[in-house]
Amino acid sequence: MNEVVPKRVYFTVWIVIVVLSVVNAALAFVRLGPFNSAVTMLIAVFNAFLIVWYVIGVRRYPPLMKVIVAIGFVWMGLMIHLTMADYLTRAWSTTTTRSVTIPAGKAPFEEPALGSATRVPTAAVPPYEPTALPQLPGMPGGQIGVPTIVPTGQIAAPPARGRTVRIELSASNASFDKDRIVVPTGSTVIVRFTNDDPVFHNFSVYRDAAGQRAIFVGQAIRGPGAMIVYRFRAPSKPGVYLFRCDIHPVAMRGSFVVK
Amino acid sequence: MPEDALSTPILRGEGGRVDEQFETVEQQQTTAVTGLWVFLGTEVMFFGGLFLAFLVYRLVYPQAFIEGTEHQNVLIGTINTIVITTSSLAMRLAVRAAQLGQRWRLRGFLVIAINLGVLFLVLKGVEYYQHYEESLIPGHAFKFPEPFAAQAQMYWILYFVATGLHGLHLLVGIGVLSVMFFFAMLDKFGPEYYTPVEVSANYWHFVDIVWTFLFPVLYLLRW
Amino acid sequence: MQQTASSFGGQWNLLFASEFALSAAIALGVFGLIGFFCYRYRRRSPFEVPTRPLRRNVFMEGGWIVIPTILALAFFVWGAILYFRMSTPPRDAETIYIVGRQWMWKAQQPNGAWENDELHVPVGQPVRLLMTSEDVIHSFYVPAFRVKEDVLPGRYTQTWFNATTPGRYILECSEYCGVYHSQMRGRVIVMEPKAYAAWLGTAGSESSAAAIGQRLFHDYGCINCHNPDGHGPAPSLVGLYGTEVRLENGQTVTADESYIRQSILDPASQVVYGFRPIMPSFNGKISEEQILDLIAYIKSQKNPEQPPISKTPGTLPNRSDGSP
Amino acid sequence: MATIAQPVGQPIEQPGRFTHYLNSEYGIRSWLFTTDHKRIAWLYVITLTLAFGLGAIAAGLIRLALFTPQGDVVTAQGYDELFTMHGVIMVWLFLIPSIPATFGNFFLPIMLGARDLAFPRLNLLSWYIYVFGGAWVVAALVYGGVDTGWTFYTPYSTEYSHTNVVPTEMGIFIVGFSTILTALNFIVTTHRMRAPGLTWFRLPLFVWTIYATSLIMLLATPVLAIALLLLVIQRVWTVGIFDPSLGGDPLLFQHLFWFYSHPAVYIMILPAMGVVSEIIPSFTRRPVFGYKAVAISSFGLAIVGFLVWGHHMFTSGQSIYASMIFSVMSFLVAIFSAIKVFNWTFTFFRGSVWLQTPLLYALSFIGLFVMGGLTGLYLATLPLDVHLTDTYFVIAHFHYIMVGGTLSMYLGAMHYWWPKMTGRMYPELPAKLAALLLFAGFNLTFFPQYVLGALGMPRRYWSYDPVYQVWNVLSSAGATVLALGYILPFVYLLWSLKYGEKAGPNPWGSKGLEWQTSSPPPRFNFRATPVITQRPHTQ
Repeated sequence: MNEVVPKRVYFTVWIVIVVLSVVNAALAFVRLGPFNSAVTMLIAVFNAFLIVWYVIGVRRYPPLMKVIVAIGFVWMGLMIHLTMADYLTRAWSTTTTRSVTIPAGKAPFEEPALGSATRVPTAAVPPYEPTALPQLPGMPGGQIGVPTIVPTGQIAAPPARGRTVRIELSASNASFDKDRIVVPTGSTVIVRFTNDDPVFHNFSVYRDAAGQRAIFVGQAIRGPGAMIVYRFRAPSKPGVYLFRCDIHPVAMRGSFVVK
Repeated sequence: MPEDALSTPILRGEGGRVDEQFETVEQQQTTAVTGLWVFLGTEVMFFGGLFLAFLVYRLVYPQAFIEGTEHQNVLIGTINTIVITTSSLAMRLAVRAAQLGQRWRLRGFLVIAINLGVLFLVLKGVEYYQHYEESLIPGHAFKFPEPFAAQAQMYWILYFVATGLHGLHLLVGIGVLSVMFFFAMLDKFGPEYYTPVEVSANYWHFVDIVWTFLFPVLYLLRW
Repeated sequence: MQQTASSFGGQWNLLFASEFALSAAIALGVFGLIGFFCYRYRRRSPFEVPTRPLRRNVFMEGGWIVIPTILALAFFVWGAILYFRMSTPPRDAETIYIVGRQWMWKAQQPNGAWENDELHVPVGQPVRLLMTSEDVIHSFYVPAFRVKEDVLPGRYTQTWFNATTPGRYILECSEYCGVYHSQMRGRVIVMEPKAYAAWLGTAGSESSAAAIGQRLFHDYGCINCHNPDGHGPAPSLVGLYGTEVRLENGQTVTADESYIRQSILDPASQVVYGFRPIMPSFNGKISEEQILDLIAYIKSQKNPEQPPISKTPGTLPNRSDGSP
Repeated sequence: MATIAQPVGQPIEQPGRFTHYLNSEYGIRSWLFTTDHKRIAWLYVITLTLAFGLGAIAAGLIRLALFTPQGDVVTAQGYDELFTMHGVIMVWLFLIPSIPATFGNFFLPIMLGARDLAFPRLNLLSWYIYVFGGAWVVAALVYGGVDTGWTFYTPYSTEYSHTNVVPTEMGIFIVGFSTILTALNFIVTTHRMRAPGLTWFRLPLFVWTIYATSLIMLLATPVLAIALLLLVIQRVWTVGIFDPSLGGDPLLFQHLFWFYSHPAVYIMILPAMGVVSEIIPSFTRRPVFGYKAVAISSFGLAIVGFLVWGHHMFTSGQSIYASMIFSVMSFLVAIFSAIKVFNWTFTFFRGSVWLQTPLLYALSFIGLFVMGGLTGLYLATLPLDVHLTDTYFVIAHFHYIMVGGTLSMYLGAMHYWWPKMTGRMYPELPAKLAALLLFAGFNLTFFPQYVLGALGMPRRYWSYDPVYQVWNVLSSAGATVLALGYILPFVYLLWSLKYGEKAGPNPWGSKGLEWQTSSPPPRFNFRATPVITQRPHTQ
């Protein structure tokens, strides 16, 4: 470990690392498809390797010392690998079951799982068809085992067919600021829902007054000042439907009119 | 000290620079270098836990993390990468100077390394201030376009914890390097005794390596 | 061993018994050998120096590496197969929803009826449980069915079973969930399909006012703040009735019916000491009958410090909420 | 260990006063500022005894409370705080440092033929960090208490518990540094400070296990540190990292936590195995059968022990496929343990067995470890674990390993090395009685808990169904016997410090290197650096 290394080794490594870092930063703005992350991380690993191998001079270490140097990195790899084995296979668990969405006509949870923070109304799930099965609150994609917080969708989802209507809705003092919402048939409804109460509220639409057959069940949020965007497809059949907060179904309800 | 002369180690070479538990100066030197590497193994796992957390949430919230990344100042990040790499180079040249007994070069390179470390922290501070201006500090004041606010906050927490811990390591490194500089001014180091400089250099390189990973992970994963 | 009352109970017992036999054989073998050696080769004189050391024997050392490996892998495969079946519900399973909260179990039957700390299931019908939690991690555990799965907030987990014997079985929470973790017990009632159908028919019609009140307590979201553990943003109402309440303005009032009613309709007038006035007014949103039901429910909420534990083995404390 | 071929230098007899590490200096300063690994080991013995006492009192109260099905000795909150206190103190303040920090500290350098550890000042610093962090933890647990259990599962520990979670975690975080620095010291010492001729495959088995243990401490503790740090940040800053209501995943915390806490079990058991591997050769006059297999299996346990943490999470909502990977790895652990047990057994074959107290402890270790280890198989088997996890079966299982294994061998090592550490013999008869009491009391206490678990009594229950009462009463009664078994050694060991018979350098007639120096050893362990030519304990 004591030998004096020529300066040019250090300077070469320095130039390579600086150039690669700049290239790496530039690459972040160039779309390479799925390779972006891989290239970025490969460059990082390569730079780190250069530092360890040439600058610190591990290449001149005796074999046992090389093992000591490597061991932390190897262990980190094991930890990440096995933990990922859990996360990446969770969604497989239900492949043999029929589905986890509720059959039509059956009530969903009357009390949605509280405390879920998905502010994303799961646009990766195909837009709701009028006959589509309702979703369990907080269960994007209806997968068991995947945390509800998975935002499978982006707000920039492909535009749905038909018209889009935007509705502002807010809740305070355990009541909605609207008791009637009118939308065209089959339109895509985007509800910006603000909750000003320090308790949980959500927004759901049902076919029947008893709140048994859901059209859409939204994620509950807790305020004050919390906001969430819901997005769903209105029924294609005109009629008067029910909207309500599932947590306060008696106090907070109104008619959802489809024309 | 026991009066039993035989149980007192004989001080060999270098005017008694070998500690009582060692036999030779080589043993003492390799022990110090090994000790640091073993310690760095611990550090790797420490940051490893953080990387794991980041990776998991990156996987769970891809879109929010990308949007979070887009608020990063890649220019400052890149400059900082160059700064810390250069600092690393200066520190290694300082070790080389110590090996060759070039006293003034040793001092000079130490000063460069320390100042570049400080520059890194200053630039990081500028970034933090920008985040503050943009209300990106997690907590009640956190503001982020919906619908990804809650998830992007996760990105920002991990960002601040990771860069904060890295900054803390850098701060410790600056302290260690300053002590080295102090000893270098006292001419403590020479071709036969430079282990402390080498050990601090290795630590300094490790801080650089952590940044080598933090930079792409926090700034560049945009797709 | 605990009784078995589910379809995979038998196989579970077989696996357990096999491992027990194996481990007992290993343990007794090792103990016997060591005991024998200790006696046979005991030191007879302090200067004794043993001779004839045991030669290194590749077959012996290899044997106790290879044979345990094979046995272990065999048990792993056996276990994994059974586990896979225990984790994947069959297609014809009936789904029942389970919600865990501090410190009670709620179950929703296919017809929408909720029950508390009880779960009625028909015999011979695979039942799939889709579970979530409202607060912390719980674990749904029925020892007699060999079923256990954690119930997590923010996501769904599932498990399933097929009960084979009618009866009442202990349901427990086995993941530590707070102060009254040990009170989070209930029972699973396995019924003949006919009896179950009849029970389902009546399950919707709740009789007592307290039961309706409890339903309202959930429906209006009171429970979200008036958490029974007392740690919510609002005071716990457990054991409230009849006690002296200290208010934010320094007064002290007795928590009687009219106090409860006024608190529901005009909450800001009587804020309990140490709490913020965050409760929304329910004036005009709730009928008088409903207020009465709520009061009946609050009156029925006894202090859980002394849980009514029945003395008969195998049964569980009755909750006084009159749930179906 | 092996033999000192030709002691370079002088014989043990010295003219004039017999100096050793205990009488070379006097006064409180000579202890508090010592860099002598042997004195630091004693500092650890004292603080560990205090920690053990506290943890044991909590355990006693828990058993008392479980005498009856209704919780009537303590309140539910009090009970939760008691088992948290018991777990936190026993795991972090007693079991993790137990054998490594005391006997490892004392004997690792001696067994390597070194003068001291590689970083003696760092060693002292580790102790100070331990005391500081430990006092912090105890203060947090006693004043106010914590009710999350030692596992700190989120979101209970982040949002729902209103107790001293943050101070306790900070304290554990600090204690973690002590563990890491001790481990670092041991690893570097083993690499760099070995005596001439002491190759890797001539190392005593105790050194092998301490090395493997240090490796685990070094690589696992930082992960716990970051997990606790994130938890503290989350609680103080009220942001979500593991909290589902703020977008976090509580299972990630469990992954990070068990990545440390499962290997932690090997931190506890491996050194105990090392002590057994020293005691058996000493009292049978035979080197351990299959030395290489036993040495390598320590490493196997350390490495595979890292890959099995998910078996704590079979019912937690983890992917069932990940569970299968963790299950098969867990079975592999059993094989490494089996190798050790079988090799120990055949060490007795044609030996010269001298049934002194240390060997009694070693035998009781094998008995309890076999029972604890074999029940581990049940918990590795996926469907069995579904029923047994989080019940008293698990409690019994890990107490058999941690108490039956580690604690037994802590006491075993104490008796075995007492003559070397103090220069005096302990009284043999009460010692044998204590060993038997401990074995009987232990089984009486914890065997009923296997039954309870199989019946389905969940852990951490303050009140329980009356069907479980019989077994709980048996267990509580056994705990009384167990307590006697702990108090007795405490009394007679203290007594022997003053009145014990003087021990020669090698009262057991052992071949171990530590027995080749005087008792107590001199300040720098050997009069002259030993040269090693053989494997440990070979004739």
